[in-house]
Formats: sequence, C-alpha cells, structure tokens
Amino acid sequence: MSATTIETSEYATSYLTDGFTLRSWLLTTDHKRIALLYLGSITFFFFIGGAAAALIRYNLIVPEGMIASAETYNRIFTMHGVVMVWFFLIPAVPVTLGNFVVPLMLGARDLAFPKLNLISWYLFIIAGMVVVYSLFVGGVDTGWTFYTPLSSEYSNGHVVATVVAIFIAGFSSIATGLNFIVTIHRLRAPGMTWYKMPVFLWSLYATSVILVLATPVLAMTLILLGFERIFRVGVFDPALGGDPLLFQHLFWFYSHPAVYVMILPGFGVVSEIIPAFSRKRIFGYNFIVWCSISIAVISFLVWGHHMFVAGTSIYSAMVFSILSYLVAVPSAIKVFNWLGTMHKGYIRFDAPMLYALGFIGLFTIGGLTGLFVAALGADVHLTQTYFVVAHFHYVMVGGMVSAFFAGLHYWWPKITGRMYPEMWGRLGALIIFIGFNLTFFPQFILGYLGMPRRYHSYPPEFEVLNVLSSAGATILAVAYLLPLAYLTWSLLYGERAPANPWGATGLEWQTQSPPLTENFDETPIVTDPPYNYPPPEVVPHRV
Amino acid sequence: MRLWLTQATTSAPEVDYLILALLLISCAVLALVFGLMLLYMVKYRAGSGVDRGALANKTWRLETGWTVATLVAFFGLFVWGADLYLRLFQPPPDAMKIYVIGKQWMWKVEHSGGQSEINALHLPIGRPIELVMTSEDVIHDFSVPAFRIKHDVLPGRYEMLWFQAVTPGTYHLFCTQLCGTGHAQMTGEIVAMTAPEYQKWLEQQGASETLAAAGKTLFMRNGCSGCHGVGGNQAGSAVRAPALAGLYGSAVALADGTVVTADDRYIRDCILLPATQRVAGYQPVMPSFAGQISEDDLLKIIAYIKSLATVRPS
Amino acid sequence: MTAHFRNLLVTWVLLLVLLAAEFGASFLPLARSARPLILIPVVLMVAAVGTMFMQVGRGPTIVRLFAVAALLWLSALLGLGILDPMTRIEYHVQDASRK
Amino acid sequence: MSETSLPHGFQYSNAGHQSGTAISGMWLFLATEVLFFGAIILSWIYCRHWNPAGFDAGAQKTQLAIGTINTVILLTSSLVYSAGLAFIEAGNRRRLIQCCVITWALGFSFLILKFGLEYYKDFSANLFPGSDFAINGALGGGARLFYVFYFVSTALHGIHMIGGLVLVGWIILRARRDEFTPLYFTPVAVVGLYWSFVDVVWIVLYALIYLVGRGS
Repeated sequence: MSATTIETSEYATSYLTDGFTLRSWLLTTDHKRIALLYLGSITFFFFIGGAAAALIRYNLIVPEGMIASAETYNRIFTMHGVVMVWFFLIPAVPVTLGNFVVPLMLGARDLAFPKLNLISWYLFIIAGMVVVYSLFVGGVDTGWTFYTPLSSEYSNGHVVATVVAIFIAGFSSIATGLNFIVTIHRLRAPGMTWYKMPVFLWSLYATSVILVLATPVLAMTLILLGFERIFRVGVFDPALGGDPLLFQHLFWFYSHPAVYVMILPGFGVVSEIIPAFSRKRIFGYNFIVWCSISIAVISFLVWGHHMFVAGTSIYSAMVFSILSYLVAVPSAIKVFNWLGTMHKGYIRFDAPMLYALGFIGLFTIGGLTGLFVAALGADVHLTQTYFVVAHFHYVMVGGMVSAFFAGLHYWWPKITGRMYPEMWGRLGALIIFIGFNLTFFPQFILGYLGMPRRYHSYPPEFEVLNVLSSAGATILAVAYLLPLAYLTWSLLYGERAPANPWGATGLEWQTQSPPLTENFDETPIVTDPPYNYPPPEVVPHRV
Repeated sequence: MRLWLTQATTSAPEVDYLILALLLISCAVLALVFGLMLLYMVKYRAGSGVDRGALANKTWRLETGWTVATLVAFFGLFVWGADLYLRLFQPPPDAMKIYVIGKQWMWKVEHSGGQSEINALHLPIGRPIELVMTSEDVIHDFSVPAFRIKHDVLPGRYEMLWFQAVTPGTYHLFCTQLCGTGHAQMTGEIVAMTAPEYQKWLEQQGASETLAAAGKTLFMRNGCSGCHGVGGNQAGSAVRAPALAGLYGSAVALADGTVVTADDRYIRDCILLPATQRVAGYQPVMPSFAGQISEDDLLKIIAYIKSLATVRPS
Repeated sequence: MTAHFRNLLVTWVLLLVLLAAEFGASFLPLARSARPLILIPVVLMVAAVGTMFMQVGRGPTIVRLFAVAALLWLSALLGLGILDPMTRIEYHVQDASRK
Repeated sequence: MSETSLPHGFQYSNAGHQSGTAISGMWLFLATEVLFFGAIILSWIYCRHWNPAGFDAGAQKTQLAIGTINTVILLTSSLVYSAGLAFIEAGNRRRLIQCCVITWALGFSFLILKFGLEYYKDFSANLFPGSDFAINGALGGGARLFYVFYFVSTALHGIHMIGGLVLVGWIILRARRDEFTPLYFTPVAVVGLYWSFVDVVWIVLYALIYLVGRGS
C-alpha cells in the first residue's frame, strides 16, 4: 500500500459536488450521473441473477435435484436467463462505462441527446420493476427463449408480464444505441478523425449499431407473442396454420446479435487496457477497428445456427453454418492483435490488466468452443446440452463480466476520484479466474457426455462433475462479492486519484478526476494518433 | 464417473472424429495463445531490461497471413460438418420405419407390427432405422447421446431421424427441448438388440394386431368405408369418393391444378383438412376429422391405407 | 423555390401513377406464386417518397448511411428469413414402401 | 440573428451542428422503425407461404375502395407537408400553418375512414379472428392468419398515425407562436421525416393487404 499521505485533492468541485439534492440526481441530464444511476441499477440486477444462478447450482448437487419441484427449478433458471440477459449483460458496459467515458473520450461536453439518455434510464427502471413484479408473483417456466407453443399456449407462468418488461427494456437499449451513434458521428473534438478515435469508441459504435437495428425486431416478436398468448391468433400455432419456427427465426434474429452486443464492449475495454499497461501502441489499429464493424454486420446473418436441429431446412442450415464460421474470424484477429500489442511491451500487472488477461484466456476458450457448435455434424450431438451452456458462459461470464470488471477498475479513479486498493483488486481477478474455470470447465465434459440443459434432475453418472461445478460456483460467488466490498470501501477511504493514475493516453485522462460537469474547461484539440505511448525511461508507476 | 460415451451407431465414430479434430485445433490455438501470453508476461514485464528493438509497424502482412490460414481451416471444418449433417438427415430408402409421438412428458413408440411402448424403444442392430416423429402439444426433442443424434419434434409436422445401431445395449433417451414441468422426467430407454433377440421380443409382445389391421377397424368405425368402400375400392358406396386402393405413393392431381405424391403427410392432411387437398373431379363433401382422431389412431389409419397400396391387382 | 414546388408536384403525380399501376396489376390473373411481382411499384413509390419528400439527399452524409443501413438490414432479415421455408423439404416417404 | 448566435445546446458548436444532428437522429430512429415493421412483413411471408389459398381468400374480403382512398389521402398529406416545409424555408409562416392544418385534416380523415368505416365493416362481417370468424373450413386457417396480420399491422400503423397527428399539431402550435424562421425550422423538418415515413409504411402495407391477394 502506498504511503497513506492523504493529498487533499485540489479538485474540490466536480460533477459529484454539483448538487446534492435527490432531484439533482433523479432529473440529471449529465451523462456521468446517469452512468452512476445505471451502475447502481445493473449491480442490483446482477445480484438477483447471481442469486438465481446460485440456486441452480445448489439444485444440481444431487441427481434427483435439491429443490423439490421441477416447476420451481424451471422458473429459477428462466429468471436467471431473463434478468442476466436483458437487465445485466446487454446494458452493462455501454450504459455504465460507455455513458461515462464516451463524451470524455470524444472531448465533448455531453451526449447528443441528454434528455433521451435520462428517458433511457427511466425506461430501464420501469422495465426492471415490471420484471421484478412478474418474478415475485410467480415468474415464468419457459426459459429465456420463450419458444412457442410452450410459451403461448401450455405455460401457466406470467409470460405476458415478462414480455412487457423486456419490451420496455428494449426501448431503453434503442435510446442508448441511438444516442451513442449520433454522438460519435457528430460530437468529436476538432482534430479527432475516425482513425484517431480510441478503439473503445469504435466497439461501442458497433455495439450501438446492433442495439439500434436488432432490438426493434425483438419488439415486434414480443408483440406477436403477446397477441398469440392472449388472443390465440395462430401465428405460431401449427393447428391454425402458423409456424412455431417463425417465432424462433424472429427471436434469434435479435438474440444472436444481442450476444455480440454483450461481447463487443468487452473487446473495446480490453483494447484500451492492454496498450495502457503494455506502454505500447496497439498492434494493427485498422484491423481491430474494422473487425468490430464487420462483427456488427455479419452477426446479423448467422442466427440460424441456433436452430440446426429445430426442423429448419438442411440447406438453410448449411448457409448459416458457413456464415457462422465467417463471423468467428474477426474475433480471432482481435485476440492475435492483443497478443501483438503485448509483444515487446513494458507490461505492468495492475488489477485491470489481470482482468484483461483473464478475459483473453477465457474468451479464447469460449470462442473456440463456438467452432464446435458451428460445425453442423458436431452441433447435432452437442446442442441443447451443457456443452452449449459452458460455451456461452465462457464467452459471457468469462469474457464480458471480466471485461466489465477490468473497465470498472481501469476507470474507477476517473469516475469516483478515488483509487481502489490494488492488492485486493489483483486478488479478486485471480479468484474469479480460478472459480470460473472450476465452475464451467466440467460442463464441457458433461455436455459431451450428453447431459441435457435445463434439467431439474439428471442420471447419477453425471453427479461428480456437477458437484465439481457447484463447488466452483461458490468460489465464483465469493469472487463477485469481493469487488463490491473493496470498491465501496474505496469510495470513503480510498486514496485520492490523480488526473492520470495509469499514465494512459486518451482525452478522458487529460481532465481532472472526477471531472467537472462540463468535462473540459475548453474543448481539447486532438493532434497525435491514439495510444501514442513513448517507451518509458522512467515508469510513472505508483510505487 | 466415466469420461467416454459409447459409440452405438455407424455415424457415432464420424461425429466423434469431427469433435476430436475440433478439440485438437482448439488445444493448438489455446497453447499458442496462453503460451504467447505467458511468454510476453515474463519476458516483457515492466522491470525486465531485455532489448525491445525496433517495433514492426507494417503489420498487415502478418495479419492477412493468419486471417487466410484461419479462413482455410474454418472452411475445411464447415465442409466436414456439412457433409456429415447431410448424411445424418437423409435416410437410406430401405430403412425400417418406427413411429414416435411426443406428448407432454412421455414418449409413445409405435412399431409397424402394431407393438407400442411408452418411454422405451426396442430396435434391432445392423439395419438402418428411421424414426418418423410428431408431437401432440409443444416442441419436444428426441435425443440419444450414445447415437450422437437428436432432432426437434414439432406439433403438426412429421420430423425424421435415422441411424443404424451397431452395439447392443441400453442407452439413455432424453427430451432436450424445454417442454414444461415434466421436461426432466421425459426420458426413456433405447434397447438395441441383435436381430434374433428383436424377433423374439416382437413375438412375446403379444399378438396384438398389426398397425394396418388396427387401422382397418378404425377405418370402419369412423365411417370412412361408407364413402370409400370396404376395401377402399369404392365397392357398394353411394357417394362418389376417390378410390384408396393403390393410392399410397402415387401421384394425385388436385383440384387447384397442382400434382402431389400421396405420402404420409398428404393422407394426414386429407383426413384433417380435406378441402385443402381436394382431388380433381370430386366434390368437397368429405368432413374434417380434425380433433376427433388422435395421433396414434391416425397412424394406424395411414398404415391401413398404405397396406391397400400393395393389394392392387398388378 | 418554385422549382422545388414543381418537383414536389411531379413526384406526387408519379406516385399516383404508380398507385394506379399496381392497383391495375392486382386484377391480372397471375399465378399465386407470381403475385408478389405486384410489389415492384411499391419499391419505386418508397424510393420516390424517400428522395423527394424526405429529401434523403440533404443533411449530413450519415443520413444516407442510415437509410442504406436500414434497407440492407431489412433485406438481410427478409432474405435469410425466406431461405428456410422456401427450401424446407416437407417430409415425404420415399416410394420404397410400395415395393 | 446570424447563424452562430442562434441558441443551441451547450454540447453543440453551433445551431447548424445541432439541427444536422437532430435530423440524423430522426433518420436513425426511422431505421429502427423499418426493422420493427420488417418483422411483421416476415411473418406475412411465412403465413402466406404455408397457406396461400386461405391467406388470399381472406385478402379478397378487404375493403379495396377504402384502402385505395386512404393511400391517396396519405400521399397527398405527405406532399402538402413537404410544401409546408418548403414554405417555411422561404420564410412564409402563414403558408406553413395552412399546409400543416391540411395535413392534419387529411391524417385525421385517414383515421376516420380506417378505424371508423373500415374496421366497423370488418367487425360487422365478423372478420376479426375471434371465435365466430366468418371464413371457416379449410381456408379458415389461412384467412384467420391474414386477418391477424391485417389487424396487428393496421393497428400499429394507426398508433404511429396518431403519434404523427400529435406531432403535426405541436408544429402548428409552435408555428402560431412564431417560433420558426428561415434559419430555425428543425422541428418542422424532423416531424416531416416522421410523417413521410408513416406514409411509406402505409404504401407497403396497402400493397400487402389489399393487392397481393386480390387476383382471381
């Protein structure tokens, strides 16, 4: 721990001290305050989803299921899916770190439409309240995928209430995406051309393109599902001439790009942290940047790989398989470029860097197992089993959540003006890596052996691997509570943060931390290219 | 705890080779990524004085190199997977048909000899077997991990699945598409037996009449014979209705000008939605039996009409 | 400014002509699968309203970028979406059973 | 007032910057609406593909006359509003208000024809896909699906029309308070984009509902 000389920060005034009334927070249009409001809300939902995950792993300790009724188990994993996907993973980085950092990185005073930004938060909160209501009055037992005719006719859960909640949350995503795209296009600081922008902005731009163009299709799908469930109209009901596969097509047209909404901001955060802690320009800036854009485009063409055994035509399955392999190439390029950045760098192992390195490792495993389920022949055996569960948890939890924590630690000094405790941060990163692998690696083996997903009870020969996985889950739970503890601690007792604790490039580090309400005294002029790290003679590294 | 799944069908080893190849490629790439990462973490850590030398700024040669390599590898994997997929879902013509009906939380199996089973499927090894599957309510999924095969079972449609069992034994059957409360109980046993054992099992299943015979009684009871005649050849029927003898598999000209082959789906649609399949030159007088005939009775009637096809005096 | 008004009027007349064209085309005895050909005038009308009334040509370049993106994504949704039902083989039993 | 001294949001460098951003923002919102209605068009394709006969049977029972008149009304309203926009750019505020009032009247008459007359006729011929649906038997399934598509899409389009009427009304109020000048008319342009887009949606829906199933 550094010498505890409490330098009184000369930045007494900042956006945090610009009004203490509840009204100044709840009616703020300052992108930084809205980012903090969002940070609180998604942390709340992260722990609801996390509690459901704990119950799932608790249930699977014994083959016949610890929780008595399968009905309850179905509702628990549906809650885990719905809350985690729409109320944590999709908003996480864009609305918290993105909202805070995008105007700062652009050298702008605020987003293009500040009032729309506040509306987006209120839509998120209303949606959150409706989903919490629907969970507490009984929840849904259809899984977060809501396949018809189970969700439209045979389920006795609160499908319509949950569908309304997701419908409203969708508009919150569209508002955020629209705000980011227009801001990145129109509010760049003078001198900041597209190739002088940090990669984080490019990946948030790609994420917003997906948010804005995919979510409307989900909105219409949910309207049709609501009609089908209330009026039994037959759009998805084969007895009346409808086609249940139409629902799956419309659902996955949104939901596959949505998983890229979850991972692309993670790419952006890691592309900021690796150069900063390797003191070296990013390797292949143009390739990484255009990889993000190509992921945003191709991700709309691959949704059919979720339906290889669903009864769609085998020829359309082949088209979707080749396109799914195509979308994997940009992610592979990004991983090699991060490694290229570390090559011949001056690597420091602060907490954000450890989370980012964990991200690269776990995301690579997740990405590679994606190749298993993109190959048609292998997918017939592996789909709908724990192999797929492990695949998407490696990408979403191993990738996205690690990147979210990396970004949170990286920009924590800028957001709160306080430094987090370094040793605790590194410890947290290590425990997450260990706990995560112990939880989800056994599930690959379970998946190959054929254990189906969403099963309340399972044959006894899968028990040992499930117990191993549940043990890992307890470590993971501790690993997630740790940052909550020491980051909250740092709010009060953390060391005051200087303007640029990591010596990183980027406009957000050229203003005070925490920044003023209008971010910059006068709009900065951008001259040199991004990540212009001179090889450090003296390393401005805190002792 | 065993880490290896028996390969019980002819296609199982092929799926396993593909998964093994994917595993090897993944391990190679992982070794490269983790290796490079650890190497750089040690060699280029902040304190190490190792010479960094000139930084390569022309990166696109390296980038296009590994991108092309990845594309070629991926295309190879795609072709391998697609070829296997096509073979998995195109049955040989001489496959033995077994009918499977998924119902909320149980599997009903109908053998063409009339034997029916609940949550169990006895089948002979050594010959291709084709499962013709449908569901009576929600979407289920007939999945046998040991056979490396699964397929969703949709209501209102026939879905098909084929395999050729190799090693006798008892294997798990799972429903792998969430279908409500009893989804986890909707499991069963697939018993693969040698041909003689299978014959013995068929006999001791009791002389319950074959599907076709059961279909004949249903054909009478539901009044089909009233119009289509007792043997389906219009004998002694007051109303003019298409002859059913020799119908199965033949081409039928419909009233709206299209020509369809009379297969399972066509006959099923005629029974449930007769007006949509009106035969050219006949009045649409046939009533719809939708909702009156259950799925397994429907299979019996279709089996009976299929048996009329061979009775034709060729 | 009168040139602009003249353009607006010409566009309006063009739209009515296209409307009449597709209205008439709908009475032709086309085969059921060929009926979507009636939608060609629709594409022209949408283009006319887009360029003349909504003036997609004016304003910053990203306006045209968003318009093209919307059409591209729509064609991806409809194009790949049609692929499945068009090529889905209704399961039919080979005529082996008649042997 | 010169361009630079016009009031503009504190995060914009000048008014032109802000108005260009507002127009781009609206175009992006219209892109989301294109995808929103795209999903209902995909369901039209699926439902028609699986039961073409029934689907077209249902389409033949629609009120072609009212639909065609409504299309002409909307095309005209889009013309009149664009003229209004051109007038305010030339500084003629009075003409803008007149054009907006005509547009509002045309839009309102569309809704009256649509929900007042046509829906009334459909309900009285019990074409609403409820229990006593008019067409049953074999074509029933397809016809019922057509009317599901018909009611869902026209209802959603109607809601967008009502939104459009509110916006045009808001423009009329602001124009009467003399807020628009040849240098500042961004809201008029933005509402014009929305109005013409709702007209585009109706052009597509009109063909899918009334024309494709019309043949013999």
